[in-house]
Amino acid sequence: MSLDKEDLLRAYRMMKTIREFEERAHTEIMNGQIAGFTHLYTGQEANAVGICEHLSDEDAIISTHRGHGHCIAKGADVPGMMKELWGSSEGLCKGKGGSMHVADVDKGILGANGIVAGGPPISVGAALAAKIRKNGKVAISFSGDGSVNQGTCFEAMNLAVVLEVPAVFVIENNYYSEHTNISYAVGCDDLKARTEAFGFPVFEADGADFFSVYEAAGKAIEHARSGKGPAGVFAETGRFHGHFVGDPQYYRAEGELEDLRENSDCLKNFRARMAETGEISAEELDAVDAEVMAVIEQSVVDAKAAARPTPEQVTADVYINYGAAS
Amino acid sequence: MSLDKEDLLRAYRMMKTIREFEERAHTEIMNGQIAGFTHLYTGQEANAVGICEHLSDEDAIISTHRGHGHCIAKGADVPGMMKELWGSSEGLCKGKGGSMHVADVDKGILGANGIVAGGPPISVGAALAAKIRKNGKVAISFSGDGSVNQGTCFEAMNLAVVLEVPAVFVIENNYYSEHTNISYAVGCDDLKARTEAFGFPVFEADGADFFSVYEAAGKAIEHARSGKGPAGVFAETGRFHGHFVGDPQYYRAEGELEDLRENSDCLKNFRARMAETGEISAEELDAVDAEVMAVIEQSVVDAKAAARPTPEQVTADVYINYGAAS
Amino acid sequence: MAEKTMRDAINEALHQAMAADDSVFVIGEDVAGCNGAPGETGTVGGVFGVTSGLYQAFGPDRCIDTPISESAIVGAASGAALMGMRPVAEIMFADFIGVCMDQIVNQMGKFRYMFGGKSRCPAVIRFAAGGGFSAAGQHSQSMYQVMTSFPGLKVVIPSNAYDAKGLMLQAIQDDDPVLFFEPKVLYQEACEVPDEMYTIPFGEASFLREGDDCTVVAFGQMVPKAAQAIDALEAEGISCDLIDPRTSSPLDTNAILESVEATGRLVVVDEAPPRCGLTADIAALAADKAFSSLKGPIKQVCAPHSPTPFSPELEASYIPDSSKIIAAIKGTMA
Amino acid sequence: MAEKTMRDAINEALHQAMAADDSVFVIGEDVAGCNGAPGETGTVGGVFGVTSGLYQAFGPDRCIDTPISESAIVGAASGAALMGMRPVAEIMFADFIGVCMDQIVNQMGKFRYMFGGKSRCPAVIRFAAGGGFSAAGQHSQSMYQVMTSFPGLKVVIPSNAYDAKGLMLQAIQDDDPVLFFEPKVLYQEACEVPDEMYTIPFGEASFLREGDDCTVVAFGQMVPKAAQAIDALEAEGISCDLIDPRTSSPLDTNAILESVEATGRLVVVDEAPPRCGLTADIAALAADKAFSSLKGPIKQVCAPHSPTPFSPELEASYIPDSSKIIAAIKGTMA
Ligand SMILES: Cc1ncc(C[n+]2csc(CCOP(=O)(O)OP(=O)(O)O)c2C)c(N)n1
Ligand SMILES: Cc1ncc(C[n+]2csc(CCOP(=O)(O)OP(=O)(O)O)c2C)c(N)n1
Ligand SMILES: [Mg+2]
Ligand SMILES: [Mg+2]
Repeated sequence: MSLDKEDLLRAYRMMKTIREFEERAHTEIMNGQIAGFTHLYTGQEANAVGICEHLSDEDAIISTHRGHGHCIAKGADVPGMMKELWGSSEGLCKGKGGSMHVADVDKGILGANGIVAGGPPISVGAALAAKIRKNGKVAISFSGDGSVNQGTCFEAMNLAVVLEVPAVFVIENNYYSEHTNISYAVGCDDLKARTEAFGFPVFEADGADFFSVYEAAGKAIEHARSGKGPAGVFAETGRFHGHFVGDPQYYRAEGELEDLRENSDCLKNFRARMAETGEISAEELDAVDAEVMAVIEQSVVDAKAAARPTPEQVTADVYINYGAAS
Repeated sequence: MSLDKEDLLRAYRMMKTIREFEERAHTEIMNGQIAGFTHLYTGQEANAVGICEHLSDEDAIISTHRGHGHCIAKGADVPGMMKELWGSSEGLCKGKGGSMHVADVDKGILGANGIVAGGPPISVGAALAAKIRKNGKVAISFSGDGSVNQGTCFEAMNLAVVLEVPAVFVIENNYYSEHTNISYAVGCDDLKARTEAFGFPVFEADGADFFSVYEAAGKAIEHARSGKGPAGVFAETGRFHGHFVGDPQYYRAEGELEDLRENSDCLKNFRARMAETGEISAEELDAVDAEVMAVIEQSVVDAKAAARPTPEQVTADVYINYGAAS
Repeated sequence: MAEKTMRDAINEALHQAMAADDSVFVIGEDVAGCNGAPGETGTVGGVFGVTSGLYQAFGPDRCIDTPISESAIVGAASGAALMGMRPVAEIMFADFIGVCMDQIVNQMGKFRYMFGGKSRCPAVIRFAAGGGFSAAGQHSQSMYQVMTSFPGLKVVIPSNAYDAKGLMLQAIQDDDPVLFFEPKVLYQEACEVPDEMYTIPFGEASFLREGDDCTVVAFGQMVPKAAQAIDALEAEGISCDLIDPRTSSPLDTNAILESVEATGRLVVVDEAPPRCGLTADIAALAADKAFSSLKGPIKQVCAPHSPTPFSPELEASYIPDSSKIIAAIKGTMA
Repeated sequence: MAEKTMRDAINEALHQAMAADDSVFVIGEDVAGCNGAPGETGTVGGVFGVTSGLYQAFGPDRCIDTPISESAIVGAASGAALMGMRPVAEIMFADFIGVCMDQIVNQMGKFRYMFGGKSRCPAVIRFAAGGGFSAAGQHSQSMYQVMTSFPGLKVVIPSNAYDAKGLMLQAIQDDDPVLFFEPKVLYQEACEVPDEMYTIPFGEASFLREGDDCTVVAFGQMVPKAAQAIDALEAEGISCDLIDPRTSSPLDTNAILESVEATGRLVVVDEAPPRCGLTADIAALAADKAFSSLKGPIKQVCAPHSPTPFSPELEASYIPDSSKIIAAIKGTMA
């Protein structure tokens, strides 16, 4: 699990890409360019990247309403995603899905998901396929601190243990489900312990620190890959924006957002670590930043110019084959 | 919580009534007299009675598919229940509900329930009503070792903790959900611990021993009544019949049923305890038995003679008032 | 009397009902808001703002936030209702019926029947319903057509602020379980709404236009679009009845049939996909009971048989508009 | 060729499909049975016996017992299907859709559309459906009419053993998600069923009677009752087409419309309650597309708007019988 320079650069580039994708999406939504409901992942990038750096295209992930980061980290095409947010027929989902349904099954991305805790049961199925085929693959589901209270999430955890499938349940605790704090919505005092009580090990991580998530994820994924059944990752993290774009965030403490951006920024933390270890220079990271900014800028230019869907596309792709009738 | 002789006699009579109700139902089902799906509670009587002896009509219970025992223990009219099994319009539910939907809301019986884990969410609502009204009442839901894996059950437990309502979750572990053993269906090793991880105390009981259940239930119900939020009771028990009447019970070990009837019979245990303490004589208990047998016999005679529903009753009682239209 | 939006009208109904009857309470995700958080509790009032101010007015025991556990929310409402309370639960988006259908359909909706008529469950469950927000496949469904098929439930779909207030007050005082679907694109639409309390009975359609040539029945957000279509056709000398049933269960079948008997033609409009929906339900009613009056084919205007697409253009052609309604009205005369 | 019951026919289809394709597996509660128990694992084969012998033939990796967690079961099937497997999940009673509807309707049924056509989810979900067992309100619903309204799902309702086998083999090889509703009163009904594998395409109705006076469309357990009604009417000189669509989604609209154009009359029969069901769906289809051929009102025969009652007498009058179908056929001629 040692990370060489290439790995480190790739991880940093991923996190930066997610950050800039989200910040730009935020701007464009405020500009009225992007329709629908959009939930930004800014601030949580280390979680997605720390997990997905362990995965190949044959491993599966299933995400949440806050899905951009997970999808990018798992290899979704960034320009295609931007076009999807724009609702273009050239988008990753041909403009049918939008922010909440970004997906690319060929890359093992079983989709963002608009239903809270819609994903965990499906991840058990993907993990079951891996178990039956004995191919050493894993399936990851992402949940938030609010999502874990949905019945489907509990069912999935228990079923994964019963079937001993290589499913990894990642819980990103950003302390809020919409406007409600975890201290209210999760009745017990210790969510990690409640999760472990289902019968699998849960590895803790600092979600603002790529290296911490990477390490915890490594243990959980190794556990699952080696046939020992499901595992979990529990990461404390923070989102830098509101629940959705436009959220007035009345639930925050004064100074909370500033503090998060100041002290819990995975990009800053990564740079500090590199400065400490000397593995990558600031200039090299600056160069990555510049490249990422260019990619995002170009993806917006392309998204704006991309083809718009036409009415006859409404009824395409409901089925693979609906027969002669109807 | 001390039980005087009257209490003891009532508890014994209740258990015996449930036993004989179920044994007679079994006979009559085998005779083809009772239609539908029926799940018998024989062997688990001490659980229902040990809980319900703490309750008044203003406390609520909500039961399961295996509901006869809970309903009788909470005061449902036995002849009315027998008529209900017969599908008579004089039945407790006018023949509309049958075995799986026996109910009497005026007695705080919110119904048997054909949906596994349909009850726990509803019990949270009943408990919430008590909390809002500050009337010191409680709401009990019964679950089996299989039912606890249903998402709705988890949601209810967490919500009860969040809202700090006087709900008591009773788990009767009879080791089987249909044909599947708890060691398979509950992924973790310790179901009681998994339940406690939701954030409320769970009191253990020997479900073959009325006194053990009564004591554990007393603690749980007192906890809830006194405003400390939900609590649980976890009882190990055994059913003497199959999952449903007609079940070939391939899942049993050889001698298992004989052993249960021999060593885990709450009626036998109760009698043994009385013989030990001398609180009630064998003759007095025999007299109760005889009375119970007579009640059950008469209830069957009455059920056979009871009025049959007529077609126009099909559409009655769907609504209280469906307006002039349709 | 003042102009009020549908959101404010429903909010006012909730305030008034809670003030009048202390067995009424609201429960749902963020209906108060900010619970457990550093910020001030109660400052959200539901993601669409429909429950705003209730926490401040009635406190934490009567404006109750919950975890994301829709089955438990519905159960909490129905269980409290069985014990004599009059809860109004919010399930944010109607699509989320998927995760709590059993509690709605098999529990709440069937108690009374299964219990032989010996219970009452006066719970109201509110939903934001329908398309128009580019919210894609899982946040745009109307769902009321599906719920209409389940006996034991009453189903309400207001199309304007005035009706919304009166129907909500009726829903709360109704002794049966009521599902209340609020077309979310109409939240900001305003009309004159009396300040005092009033109820609109269930099963009584409202007549929004009167005409001779065709009966148009429309639900929810399709009502204003149907009105637009009918007004446009006036110039061509075509006049139509416009009926908004307001509740799909119970349904004011008499009003519909009487109109069809007079006009001889029928168009039914809803935003849901076509299969087993309300447009078919009402078309079939007329094809039986008003057959001898019919002068032309009964037309249904609805979404195609596909999930709701995200892209604004796609959604615009997915949800029926007045041009499709006009074509259908003409289609009954072809 | 031998007589086989519907249960055995479906069981045979499962055996053959699993032998032919090792991506096929079954999953559900007690589909093997006795897991973790002292007794012998695999001795149940589903509570209706439909999966019997699969555990013995294909082992624990392909005949998989689960806890009582229907949402997780459907998710396990759909997730595996997205990864290229062909699962057949059992959800015991169709009524239990209540606890797993989101996974069926909002997840499995919408993946392909929401993902822009870039996924396939060849999962089959089986259900025992309908009334006739005195199983009361929560174990007697047909539910297929409700599922028909959701785009993205295919819905199959066999009415005899022969169709059941061919439709199940088609369902398993189909690349879209399929809901397979087995009318539970028909499990023991037998007819000639070939031993070899064969498929029946979706969207192709079967014609069971041919006649001139009326078209009768019936689903599931209503098909034999409709045949009985039609046969009884022969004596009165009335002859009818009897159409069993076999799949409600896709629906063989051509077959229905052609027949109605020929007979000029239509009766639609289903055991579900009347509102927003398949009887209305098909009646409305004809009231639009075959209007000019219609000689009389379109009649629907279905259950009343109430939950299913327990009592055998009540259930007998709840579920449509041939006398009601006869009355309806005559009603189209009145
Ligand atoms: C079944 C369902 N209920 C409610 C919602 C509305 N909703 C969307 S996101 C969200 C909060 C999720 O909180 P959490 O799981 O902590 O994720 P986060 O937003 O913090 O990433 C809610 C309530 C939904 N989409 N689906
Ligand atoms: C939602 C749902 N799934 C499945 C069933 C079928 N079913 C009825 S009882 C039962 C087993 C319940 O086991 P447990 O909770 O242990 O209760 P017990 O039967 O042992 O009393 C099952 C699977 C059901 N009724 N409802
Ligand atoms: Mg969160
Ligand atoms: Mg059990």
